[in-house]
Amino acid sequence: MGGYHLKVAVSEMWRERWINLLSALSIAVGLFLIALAVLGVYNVKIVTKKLPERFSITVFLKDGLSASEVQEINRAIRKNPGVKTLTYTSKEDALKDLKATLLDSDYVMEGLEENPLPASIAVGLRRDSVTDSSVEALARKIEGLVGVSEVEYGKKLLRVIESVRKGSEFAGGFLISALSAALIFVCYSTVKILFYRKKEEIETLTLLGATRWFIRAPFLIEGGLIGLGGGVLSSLAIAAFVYAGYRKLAASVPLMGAFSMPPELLYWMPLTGLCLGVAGSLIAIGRIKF
Amino acid sequence: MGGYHLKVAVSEMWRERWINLLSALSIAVGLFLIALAVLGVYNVKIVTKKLPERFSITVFLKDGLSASEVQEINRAIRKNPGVKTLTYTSKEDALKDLKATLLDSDYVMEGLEENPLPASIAVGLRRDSVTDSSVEALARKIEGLVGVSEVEYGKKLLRVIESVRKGSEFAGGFLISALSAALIFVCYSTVKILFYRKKEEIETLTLLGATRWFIRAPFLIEGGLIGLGGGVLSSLAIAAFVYAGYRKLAASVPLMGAFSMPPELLYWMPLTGLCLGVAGSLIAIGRIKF
Amino acid sequence: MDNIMISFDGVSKTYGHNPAIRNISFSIGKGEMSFLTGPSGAGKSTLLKLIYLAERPDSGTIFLDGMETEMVKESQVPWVRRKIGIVFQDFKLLPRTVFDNVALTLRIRWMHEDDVKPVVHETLKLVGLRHKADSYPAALSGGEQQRVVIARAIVGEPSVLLADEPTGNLDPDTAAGVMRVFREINARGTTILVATHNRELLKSTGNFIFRLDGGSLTEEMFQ
Amino acid sequence: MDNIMISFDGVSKTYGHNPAIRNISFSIGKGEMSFLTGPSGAGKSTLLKLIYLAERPDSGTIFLDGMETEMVKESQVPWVRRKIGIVFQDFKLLPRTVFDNVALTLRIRWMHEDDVKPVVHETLKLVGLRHKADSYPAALSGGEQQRVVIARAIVGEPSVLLADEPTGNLDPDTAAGVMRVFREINARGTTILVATHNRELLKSTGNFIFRLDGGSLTEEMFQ
Ligand SMILES: Nc1ncnc2c1ncn2[C@@H]1O[C@H](COP(=O)(O)OP(=O)(O)OP(=O)(O)O)[C@@H](O)[C@H]1O
Ligand SMILES: Nc1ncnc2c1ncn2[C@@H]1O[C@H](COP(=O)(O)OP(=O)(O)OP(=O)(O)O)[C@@H](O)[C@H]1O
Ligand SMILES: [Mg+2]
Ligand SMILES: [Mg+2]
Repeated sequence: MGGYHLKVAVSEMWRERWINLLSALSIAVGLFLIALAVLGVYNVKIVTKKLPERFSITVFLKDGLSASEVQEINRAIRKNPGVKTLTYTSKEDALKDLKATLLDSDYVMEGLEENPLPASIAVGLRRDSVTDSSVEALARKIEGLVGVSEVEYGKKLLRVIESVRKGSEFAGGFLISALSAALIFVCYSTVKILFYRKKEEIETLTLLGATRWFIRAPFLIEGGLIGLGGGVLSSLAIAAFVYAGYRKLAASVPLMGAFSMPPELLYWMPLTGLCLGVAGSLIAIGRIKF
Repeated sequence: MGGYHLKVAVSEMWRERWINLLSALSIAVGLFLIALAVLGVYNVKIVTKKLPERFSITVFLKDGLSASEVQEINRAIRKNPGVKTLTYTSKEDALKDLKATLLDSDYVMEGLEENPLPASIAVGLRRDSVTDSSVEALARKIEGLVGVSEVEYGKKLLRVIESVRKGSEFAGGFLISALSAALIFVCYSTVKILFYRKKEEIETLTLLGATRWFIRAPFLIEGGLIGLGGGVLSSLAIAAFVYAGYRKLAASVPLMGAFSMPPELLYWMPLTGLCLGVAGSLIAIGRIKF
Repeated sequence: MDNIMISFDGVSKTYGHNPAIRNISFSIGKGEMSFLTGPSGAGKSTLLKLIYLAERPDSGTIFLDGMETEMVKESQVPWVRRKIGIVFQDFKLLPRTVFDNVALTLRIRWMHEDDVKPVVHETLKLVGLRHKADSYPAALSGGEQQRVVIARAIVGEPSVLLADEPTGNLDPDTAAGVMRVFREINARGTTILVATHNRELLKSTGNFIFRLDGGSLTEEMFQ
Repeated sequence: MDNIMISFDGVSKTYGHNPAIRNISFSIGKGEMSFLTGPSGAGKSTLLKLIYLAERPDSGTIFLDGMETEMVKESQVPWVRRKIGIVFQDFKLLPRTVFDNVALTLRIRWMHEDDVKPVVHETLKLVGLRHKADSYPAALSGGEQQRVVIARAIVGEPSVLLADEPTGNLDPDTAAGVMRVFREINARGTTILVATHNRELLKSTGNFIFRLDGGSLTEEMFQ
């Protein structure tokens, strides 16, 4: 596979530039969509990890606990991994909060003899430990502590977040594997078409005593270059999409403000294209007898 | 364009079946993605139209209105288009609701001398009239009525729904137009490649005295058939996706329960493919001199 | 001028810097049969290409059946070509069956399919290939391919037949057979110009022979 | 057997139901120059294809330089073919420059690029095409193309040269020049087999002439 083969591959690619452009574009579109899927999954993960930062478990305490008993509960909760912050609200503070919420209507409570509200501890959670099951387990554990009357947490919200994350991972994975298979097929059929188109030339070469790999080398190079070209094109497209088109989209959809892109994507795509191209060529070469 | 040309087109397509398959598949993938985009926009519209069913404007009334004054307000609101239901809640009912909400803690209010809560009317809205601006206009209008103290509506929720709808329409429109252009390009280059591959044959035909359209007819037929084939393939893919793959997705993402598909899509896609194929062929034919 | 079919008047044709035809003048009468000879690369094929409008002269004028070829409109070219039967030096057979290759000439003129069949088979019989009608060119011997090209050129009963080295792949007996066919067609009024190296063909008497060398007409003789 | 280069022993080859070679036996000694003749479709090209392993016989055995061709492993075929120079009847030129077409024979053998150039130019000069080195086959006359094929066949100094109708597109003088080259190569030890209709080539004396008809060897003469 010396310079001679490279020269042949390049000049043949130029002669067949239309079909090669079509193939490279097919691959570029495929890689672009894969990249979009990767970006989607990536961003859903980021968003769903940010959301639980504001998410907490509220622990309601029984009435009449001493300060040291509250301390004890505090300590027991803090021992759990995933617990980040603990905020204690006394019975009195709870009442003040309720009064502030009722605003002008606070005379509603003027006749109260006893404060009916319980003291509580708000438990802030570390992002990475917030999953459907782990939060539920933590809540049960805290419920079992002496002095705790009730535990409340956003069970439903958590379920929704979890299902969005799972759904995006499932859909993304499905898309990515389907598209990868489609791309290998594109490279495969591109090279196979090249083979068929050059059937006569290949026949002539074999009659002149060329070995298999002498004939195959330019096809491998061509397949690789087409894949690489497709990858570079899709990198450019993604860059253009993220840095230009995306702003317009974000302007009309405020939800997308948190969108971001791992820069590695830009050089992973040409590499992936190259590999897909070579893989497709190898399959095509291996399957064609001559 | 008699049977002879159809025969030639079909036999040539068979000879070039690999490149034709590749083109048809490119078109199928493109149409499939377009269909997905259409489905996405369609479903977002359905969902955002369903959500506002539960959405209403709450009108708080001034204290001390007579029954006929309330009737008057009722009538004035009902006159507006888009208003579907009106539900009146008296001061007494409001207090009962609050007490029910406080549950065991209802002794909080035992000392109350006067009921501090206002009477209200919940205004249910017709789906189709719920847009950001129309609801705001309606709210302002109601606010101006005699006897109304305050109007409350889910301004923020409405904004989010609106922006999701707009965003999906924008992204869908962007995707659909980009993909349509890509598909015409695919047909165009497919036919152009066919032309280049058959350059010698075409040359021979012209030397034998064939007219332009005698030579072009098989290419038009071929382009149309390839587009049609791509359309049929994508129809099958969408049907498979909706009736089989979608269930798995829905099972893991409860949000997607409401998903549905207009059945017209299944025959619009082959038609679209056919038109794209013929369009691409016509462009390719028109631009190539021979 | 009425009885002149082909006439060149000071015609030159250069490919890039490479002159293929230099200031050539001659004329061929209607119903005549003439030969064109000369060494490899002398410009014989180029001269024929100028007649069937595949190349345009750089200077000079060419008349075909009373029309100046430079005046023929692009859209009229197919109709002019339908009057000409061509035996290409490089065959130019399409990858279809022998029958379809020969039938092409007729189908291009929208002849009805029912009429195509007997005419094609008749012509294939004339070149001895009736039994190869369903073969593809790739499965024919060199000489068989050449005879398919000849059949395709004559099947439409053209008023002019241009044959470029029509016997290069034929043995002397088969070549003589082809020449007999040409003479028959010629007798029915077709003007024929044959470019050839085959001395045996040239020996057959009673025809004009044009001799090209390096793009110039060096000899014009009547044998 | 040591001095036999090509030998056929009861060889037959049928395409479908169409027998192309029927029970043929003959042998050609090392360093000999022989001719193969016979009418169109007699089986000449098929016989040559059997020698260069493009077709396999249905029955009988073929020996090439002492090897039985049926015994040659698939992976060994390229090395066998590198010993053979072939002038194809249908040229089989690649759409590359004349230089690249001729150089191919050497590049396939991994000859160093520095050595390729002088050898190719030398050979092109031998067939009178030194000035066409950078042209593409499509821009050559029929005879020029044929000489490129001849150059490609002899540039590798093969031990066997198989030429299928090598002068079909050449004028008598150029054809005589090519035959002179063949004789030179033959004098240096290359075994040569030429399939041809050209009676003038056959007239040159001192060679074996095999005559095929309908796939059978009908005559074998020494002139
Ligand atoms: N398309 C082309 N571009 C450039 N040069 C050309 C082209 N076609 C022919 N030539 C050159 O023009 C000259 C005349 O070519 P032409 O084919 O007319 O020769 P010819 O007399 O038919 O020869 P032959 O007997 O070998 O077929 C040759 O030198 C050839 O190389
Ligand atoms: N690939 C093939 N498939 C089927 N039949 C074939 C094939 N190749 C050749 N033939 C037939 O075999 C017979 C011998 O062909 P071959 O090419 O050997 O003839 P030839 O002696 O070289 O003729 P010519 O002088 O015309 O080149 C012919 O009738 C031909 O039609
Ligand atoms: Mg010529
Ligand atoms: Mg032959």
